[in-house]
Amino acid sequence: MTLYADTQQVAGDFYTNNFAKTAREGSLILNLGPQHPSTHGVLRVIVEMDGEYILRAEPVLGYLHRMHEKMAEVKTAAQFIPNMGRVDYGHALGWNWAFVGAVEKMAGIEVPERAEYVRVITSELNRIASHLLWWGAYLLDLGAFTPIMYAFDDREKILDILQMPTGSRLTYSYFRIGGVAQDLSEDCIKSIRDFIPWMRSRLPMYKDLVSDNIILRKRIEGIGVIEPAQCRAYGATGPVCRGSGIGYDVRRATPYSVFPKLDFEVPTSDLKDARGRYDVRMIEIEQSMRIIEQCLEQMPEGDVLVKGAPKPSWKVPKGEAYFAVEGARGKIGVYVVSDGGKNIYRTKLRAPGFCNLSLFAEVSQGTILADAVAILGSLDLIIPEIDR
Amino acid sequence: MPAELIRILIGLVAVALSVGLIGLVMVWVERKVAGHVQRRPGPYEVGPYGLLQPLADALKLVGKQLFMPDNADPILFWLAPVLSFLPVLLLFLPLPLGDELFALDINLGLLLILAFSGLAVLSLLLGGWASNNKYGLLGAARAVAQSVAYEIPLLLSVLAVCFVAGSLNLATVVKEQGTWPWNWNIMTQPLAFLIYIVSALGETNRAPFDLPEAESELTAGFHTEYSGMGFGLFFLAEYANMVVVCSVATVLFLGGWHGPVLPGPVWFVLKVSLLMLLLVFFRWTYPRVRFDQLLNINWKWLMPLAVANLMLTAFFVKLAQYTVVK
Amino acid sequence: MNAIKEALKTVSDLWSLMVGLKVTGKYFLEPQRTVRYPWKAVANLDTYKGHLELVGGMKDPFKPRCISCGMCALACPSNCLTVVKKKAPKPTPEEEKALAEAKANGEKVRDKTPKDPEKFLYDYTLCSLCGTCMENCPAGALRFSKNVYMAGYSRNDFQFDLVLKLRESDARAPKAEPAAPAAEKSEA
Amino acid sequence: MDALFQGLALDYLARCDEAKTGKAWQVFLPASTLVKAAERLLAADYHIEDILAVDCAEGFVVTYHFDHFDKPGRVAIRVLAPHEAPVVPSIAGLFGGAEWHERETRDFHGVVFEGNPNFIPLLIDPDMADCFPLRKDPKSRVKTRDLLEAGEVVYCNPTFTLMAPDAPAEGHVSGGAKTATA
Repeated sequence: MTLYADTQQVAGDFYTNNFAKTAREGSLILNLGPQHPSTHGVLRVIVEMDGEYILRAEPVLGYLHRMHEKMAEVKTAAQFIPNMGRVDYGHALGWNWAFVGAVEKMAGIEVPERAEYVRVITSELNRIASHLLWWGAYLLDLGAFTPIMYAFDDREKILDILQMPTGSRLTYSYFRIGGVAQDLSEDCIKSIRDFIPWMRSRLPMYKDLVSDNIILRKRIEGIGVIEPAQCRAYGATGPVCRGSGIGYDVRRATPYSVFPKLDFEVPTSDLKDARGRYDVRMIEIEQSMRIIEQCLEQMPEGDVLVKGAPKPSWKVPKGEAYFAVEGARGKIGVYVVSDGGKNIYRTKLRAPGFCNLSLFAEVSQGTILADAVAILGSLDLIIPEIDR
Repeated sequence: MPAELIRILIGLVAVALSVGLIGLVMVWVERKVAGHVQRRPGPYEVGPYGLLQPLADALKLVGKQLFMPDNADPILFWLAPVLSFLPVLLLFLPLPLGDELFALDINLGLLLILAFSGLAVLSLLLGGWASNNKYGLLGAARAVAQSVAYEIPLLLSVLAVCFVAGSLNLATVVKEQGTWPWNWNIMTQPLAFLIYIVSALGETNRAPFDLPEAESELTAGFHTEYSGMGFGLFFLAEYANMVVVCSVATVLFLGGWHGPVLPGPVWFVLKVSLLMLLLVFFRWTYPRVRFDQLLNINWKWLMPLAVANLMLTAFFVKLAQYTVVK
Repeated sequence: MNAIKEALKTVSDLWSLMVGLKVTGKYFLEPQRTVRYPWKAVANLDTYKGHLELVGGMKDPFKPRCISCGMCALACPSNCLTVVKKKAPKPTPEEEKALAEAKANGEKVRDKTPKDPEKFLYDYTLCSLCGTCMENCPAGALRFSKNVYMAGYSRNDFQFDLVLKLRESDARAPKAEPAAPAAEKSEA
Repeated sequence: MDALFQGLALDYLARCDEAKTGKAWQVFLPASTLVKAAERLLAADYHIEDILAVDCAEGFVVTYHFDHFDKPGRVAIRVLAPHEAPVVPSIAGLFGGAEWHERETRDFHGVVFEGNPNFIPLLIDPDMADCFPLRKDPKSRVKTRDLLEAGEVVYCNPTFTLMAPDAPAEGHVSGGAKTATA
């Protein structure tokens, strides 16, 4: 049996060998993933364990790397939009927006106001869907099988709503440079209006079944404490940094679109642990619903795509731009530089999950395996986004 | 003597058959309940209400290739699932289903059950160890620590009932209780019942205490490398163990076959089923506890409570004796 | 005092477990939310976006509206479209004569080449259903079908000619019930 | 910003139009100053956003984006790494998150970050770790000054010609008095 690090001479690939070099005697090197129930896809974490305790952990990425940034070099700006839906299947519209917004910023395109509202509504709905997906999957990580079904029941309603304007259910490519592809139909707006009270009525059940449950509380309270300084050093954003008491939300910090006109709270938690992140996400669901309600009230009539929106032969104006939006997992940033050609010279995608995951190695040190899984889940990872 | 032997043999055959049947039915119940809790139908294609689904699954498992990983210990690897299943058969023998319906009338019935159920952990250890898998090893280590720990409060809570009944013979314990719920031991020993149920969850590795096979941490724990009938036997043993645990709870706390109107065995099966349903509901409601918490619950709560309960019971039993004598 | 508080807290903590059971118990008794798929169809298929299809013309609904301009193929991010233009029919001698005459007179000749495409090859395996082709089509000749039940045994089943497909829909139209079997049983 | 970098050897410091480019400041540094600048940013509670490289005609422009949680205003720190020997010091010791961003930049462009504690491929398969997908063909590389927004120059080192307009030797200097060229 090649269980122990000191006898482990040959077995293992590049990463394991790189990892095992400094391993101490008698510890157990364990590969969590790339196929493992708690890694949500193809994340792989190499851990060195002493019994149930984790001495050291190192995530290994790249199993889902698709080199989106290269694809951006060979496609025109408009052609790259479908890629953005595939970066993060959880909050695809956030990525849509980040890229489209960056190009609009660089080219100085003004988006019609109705389109801005449509963008806010759809991407906030998408955020709720993403949080619900996280909630269900996280509870699955913690060993509760039923919540994910309830969460999917509600998420399904959002997917149905978003299917009306976008036509897809997961990997949306709905935003266009200068607006959105289609207006929200009357039916769609009506079902959004119906959805919000329904979702509100469901939240107490979530609380009863899960949030207040003593087993869950004991599982997530006090584990994975992330200090604000760590958030800064690792660039952690979104619910991860808000769960550590930093009230940073791109929608508030550097407002874009119609967010300055909307009234919503940025929830924070001073607990700094997995519980803090859990609470923040649960409150964010409510806040997103508030935002949607206001948008439905305020939304003006008008076009949803700017006149003279880019044609296939459109040349991207010279310049550079960095545009960040608040995704479900944190700050989604897209940096574009154009030399004036059809294709963008360099596109950089800043994935929030990537930065959040880089915290994991430090946070998981010294925890027990079950906690490591709970911490990993509390970071809300979507692997395609991290690997890009 | 031969009559006794024949009785045991018939009992064994009946048990072997019924354990298989119970396993299949329980799989169906578990999946159906899980389905309805999660607001989906559960199995419904194979047979009426999907009743034949477990049978189809079992056939599939039987038909699968017996696969063993490289470098696994072949003898121990295959011994483990068999070892997990066989003792379960014995556990059913001393259980009294009705007034006269039992395979083995033995003074030490309870002791027999407790002793053989202790064997189950050995099979988990062997399975986890022999499969040459790190997850399996961790799962096996967890299984041992958990079983050893939870056996103690289980024993202590059971012992309290035996003090009251003054016998380890399960039939006697049942006879001590009456027809109506207020005549059952659960009324005199509610704490012992609670402790018993919680420890039983720990003993049978049921959620929320299913740490040896916690899939989000250890993929499948001790049975990670098992497929086909190797896995099937572990699976069957788990459900059979559940039945035993619930039956013992029925016998000790819920008045066994006692009950108004209906015949004894019906009441017995009804009570066992209700308890099983409760365990199934636990599984589909709660998150899994963490390993250190699991042991904390045991050593910090269940153990002291069980000991205190036992002392109190002993005290009252003695007191009752004195008062009766005088 | 603290001990009592602790004890009360423990009790309320344990009560949360009962609350959880109450929730699952309640839903256990409530009707299911899933659809028994092959026997019933889901309700949201009308907004589904399936593979591309050509829109028929005003006069002849089975002749594509497409004008073979190739904008869709140019705009497509994944190169899944190939438009093959029709060749001009070989002119008859009289026509040729008339053409030469017209040319000699300096008249503008109407191009006889049919606008609609010979073939409109579409590779569904590559398509990401983004809709860029539709948006860039000047003739409004493309749309998403509502064909949910697209399945095949080989990759080639997903590479097809949309012109042919449109024509086939003509042949199938009189039969009137080409829809999926699931839709029929959807009542009950 | 110029107060923050007081006393550091900068090459170029410009204020940018945040509404148009999304960043407030743009700073070019010689590689030797990078770690010191990162130290200052860390002390001023900035957080790291990302690290990227742009393959320009003069070399790889390695850009570090920093932002502030409380006082938003993106700072782009830029270091030029020549094509022949693209070596930049690592700031992973200061900003833990930089380790992965640096490894990613290595994967894509082949920029070497000296001092990164675990400098192995991150996203690209180790077997093909030397293919550097985002390196451009030399013919299609564009000059830095044609690509990047110049911004409103606060300080420019006279020897720094990267961002100077094509007509050479203009060396527009302003505010240079504040920042000593150590």
